[in-house]
Amino acid sequence: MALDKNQIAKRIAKELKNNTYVNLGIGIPTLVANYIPEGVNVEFQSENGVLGMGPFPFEGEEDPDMINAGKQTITTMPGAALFDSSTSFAMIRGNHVQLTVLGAMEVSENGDIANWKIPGKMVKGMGGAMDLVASAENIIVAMMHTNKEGKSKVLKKCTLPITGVNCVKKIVSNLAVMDVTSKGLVLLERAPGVSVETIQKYTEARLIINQDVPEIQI
Amino acid sequence: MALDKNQIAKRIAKELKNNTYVNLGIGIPTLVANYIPEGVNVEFQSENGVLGMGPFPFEGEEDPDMINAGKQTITTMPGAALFDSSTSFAMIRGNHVQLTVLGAMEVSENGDIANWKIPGKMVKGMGGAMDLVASAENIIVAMMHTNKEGKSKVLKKCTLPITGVNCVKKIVSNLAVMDVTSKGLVLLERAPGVSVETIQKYTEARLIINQDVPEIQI
Amino acid sequence: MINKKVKSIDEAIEGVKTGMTVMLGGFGLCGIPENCIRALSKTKIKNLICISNNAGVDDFGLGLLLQNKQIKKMISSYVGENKEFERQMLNGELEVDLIPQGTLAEKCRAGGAGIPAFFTPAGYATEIGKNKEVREFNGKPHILENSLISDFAFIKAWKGDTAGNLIYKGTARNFNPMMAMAGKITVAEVEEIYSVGELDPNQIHTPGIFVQRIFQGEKYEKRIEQKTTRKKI
Amino acid sequence: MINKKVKSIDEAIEGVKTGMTVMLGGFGLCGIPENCIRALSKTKIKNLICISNNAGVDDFGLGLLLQNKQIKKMISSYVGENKEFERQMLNGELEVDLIPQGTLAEKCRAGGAGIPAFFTPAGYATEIGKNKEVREFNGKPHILENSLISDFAFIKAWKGDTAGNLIYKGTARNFNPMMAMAGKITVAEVEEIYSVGELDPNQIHTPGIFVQRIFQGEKYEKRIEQKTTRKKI
Repeated sequence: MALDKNQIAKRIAKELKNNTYVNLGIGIPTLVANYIPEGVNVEFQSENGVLGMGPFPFEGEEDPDMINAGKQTITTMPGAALFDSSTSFAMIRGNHVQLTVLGAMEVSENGDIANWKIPGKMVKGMGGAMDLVASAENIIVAMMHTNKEGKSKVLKKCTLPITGVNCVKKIVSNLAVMDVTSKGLVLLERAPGVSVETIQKYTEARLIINQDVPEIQI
Repeated sequence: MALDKNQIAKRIAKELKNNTYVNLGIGIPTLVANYIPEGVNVEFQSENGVLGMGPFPFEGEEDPDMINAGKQTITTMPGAALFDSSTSFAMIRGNHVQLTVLGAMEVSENGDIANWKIPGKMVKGMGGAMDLVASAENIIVAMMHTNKEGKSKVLKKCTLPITGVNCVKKIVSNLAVMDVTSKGLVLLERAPGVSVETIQKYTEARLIINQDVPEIQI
Repeated sequence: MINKKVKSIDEAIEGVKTGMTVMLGGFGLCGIPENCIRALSKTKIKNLICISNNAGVDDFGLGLLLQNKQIKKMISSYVGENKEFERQMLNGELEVDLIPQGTLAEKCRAGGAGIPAFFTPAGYATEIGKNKEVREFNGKPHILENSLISDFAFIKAWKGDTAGNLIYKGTARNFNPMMAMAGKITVAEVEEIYSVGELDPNQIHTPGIFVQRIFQGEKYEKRIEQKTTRKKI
Repeated sequence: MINKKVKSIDEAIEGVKTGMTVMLGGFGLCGIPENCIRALSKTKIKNLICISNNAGVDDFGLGLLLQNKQIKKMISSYVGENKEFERQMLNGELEVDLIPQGTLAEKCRAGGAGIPAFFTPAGYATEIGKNKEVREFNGKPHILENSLISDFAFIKAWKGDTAGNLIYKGTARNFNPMMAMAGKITVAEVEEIYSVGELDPNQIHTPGIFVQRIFQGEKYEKRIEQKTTRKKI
């Protein structure tokens, strides 16, 4: 059974390391904040200028001057800090944020990512994605394994205009967990009940299988 | 009669324009703050991180956390702002400070300035001088016309290692006021009782005399 | 202190001319100079090149200038929450220059700080890096980006004093401080204006030297784009 | 929140090794990390490359490390208020790299911000510009400067919380914020330490992400270099 979006987020949450700073992109990545493992202390950075983001505000307590990069109203945790956009990207570009979780339209087996533009369609822009993927030391992509037409989004080579090259370290999809290595994509885990063969069928890129592939534990 | 240091400062103070930001160097330039003409509103920037510098503190009220670039204890005026060194030099490099007054060891007729290093002697460093001279739109040099051996410090070409090129706009010395123009040094004013010939005698650079040269009014 | 306070919104936007390049602070609709945008939308000024992280929504923020076709070109990192924007862009009526958000922020800061160009890894090997100089530092390729300045910068702060010192609130700070630095004429609108000496010099976000005009704005709407809440338990 | 508070000064300087590059905040003796310098002076660590705007005086600040001959090289903008410094330099025992103050500040900020190099006009056509790339922007020549990072950055703030957020006081801010950004390990000593939630998030000068260790310093001497006063009338 393929994972749903919350399960993808939950699996990614297991990658959170204690005492680290994390930037979560829009969509599935945002959900990761709901599944922080017990005893793991992480601080969320949002590129519009906040460190120590907390949960959404209670109904009626929204502050229009307090939003995240997805333009959602937020709160801050005790010990938070607010700053301008250049300082925010100094944190990102300067490698002070330890983990970035992003959505993607396509990922290639060498870790290229495409998530900002579909030729022929209205282009909304890259926002902070290009800065994030160009600098982050650890990037996990959260995505559906295939697009709406059932075609693989995990490719030998990206077909869409790319956001960054050789940057993705791990992919967590509804079907599998994969590591991007210098040799290619290593299949680490598979969704419960989904066979290695099925995953390879929906994956255009070649999957390296080093050992028995366990099911994802959620 | 040659001007003394305070008179040089007083003459330079006449160059202060209303509603401008000014950076004063160490030595004679610092004295300029004592002679701000009535009705002229200027705000002093010090490159270690303060805008709106005020007078020295009263005896016993010195704050070790409040100094100027000369490491002297200072006060701030109402409306002052404090900031870090990179912001401070953003103001300087980004041309937000309208006037810089500096001391010099040598100035050349094309506006080069040397004020940081004497070969063979202990070199203390350029501090912020190179940033100031490289960026300031209006630089006035306050200096003695000659060195201790009586030799001209206003030269055809600097002999000492330079701090910056083509940057000085005006020189106010104990003997004269000179403008640096594309054609060379124009003698504008002379110290009371000092003749044009005497000034030229103590000036290695060629002085352009466009008209009758009035005495400096202090 | 130099008094930067202007008497009216007309005085605040005086000198803005057709064809000029203007920066506008804000992220989405958060921290945008509402009063200045409203005032500009009432003028005949056209063909503006607008540098702003986003382009507003149809009936608010920069959307107001788009509706009037006052904008010739947008320089942004993320746009198109806005139907009129989309229409004008697809019709070729509006030019759009997309820049990675961190690069955009740094371009403004650099412009204001007298740094004409800098190297950044963002955009390397993408469309953004096309025709830009590439250089490796520590084994990693970077591209050379030029800085940005503008004829006018319109920014929004929370508190300000008549000397132009500014304090922002929350995430409404965003691009405002860098754009304040990069405007040849920077116009700051604030929610609360104070006399000099009322703000703590130690807590100023934007020193007054970067601000040429300041005024207290009216009727801040502060629209929320994505109202997200949780239930009280 | 991530707790950065260390239990002792030993823990604060743990890992500093002979030959490392360390940044030290401060301008003259204003805003220097007194406790860290004192602690380093009691170790056997040698051959340090110190990046600091100044080099202290004979018996205070970096002078303490100079006296012990712990410094191999100084990277500064202004030095030599210090006899031992002069002696070591003239004897060739101490290397000195002089950098324009604004360039030094920007090099640290750039290093911390992941900008490997930038153009500045400062130092063009001087000794500082020798062997550096020159390029014209807007008709004005600029030189290319590389950024700086360090193994450790020792900085001093006024207030801090256990998450590493810092607030500086007066002109004691100076180089501290940029060096905080540029240290692989940044150690902040503060006069007053608070629990998380006690400092206003809107008024933080250095966000905690840039700080790896924090502690409350002892016995701040805060020596004044040039006591200048006026008489009460």
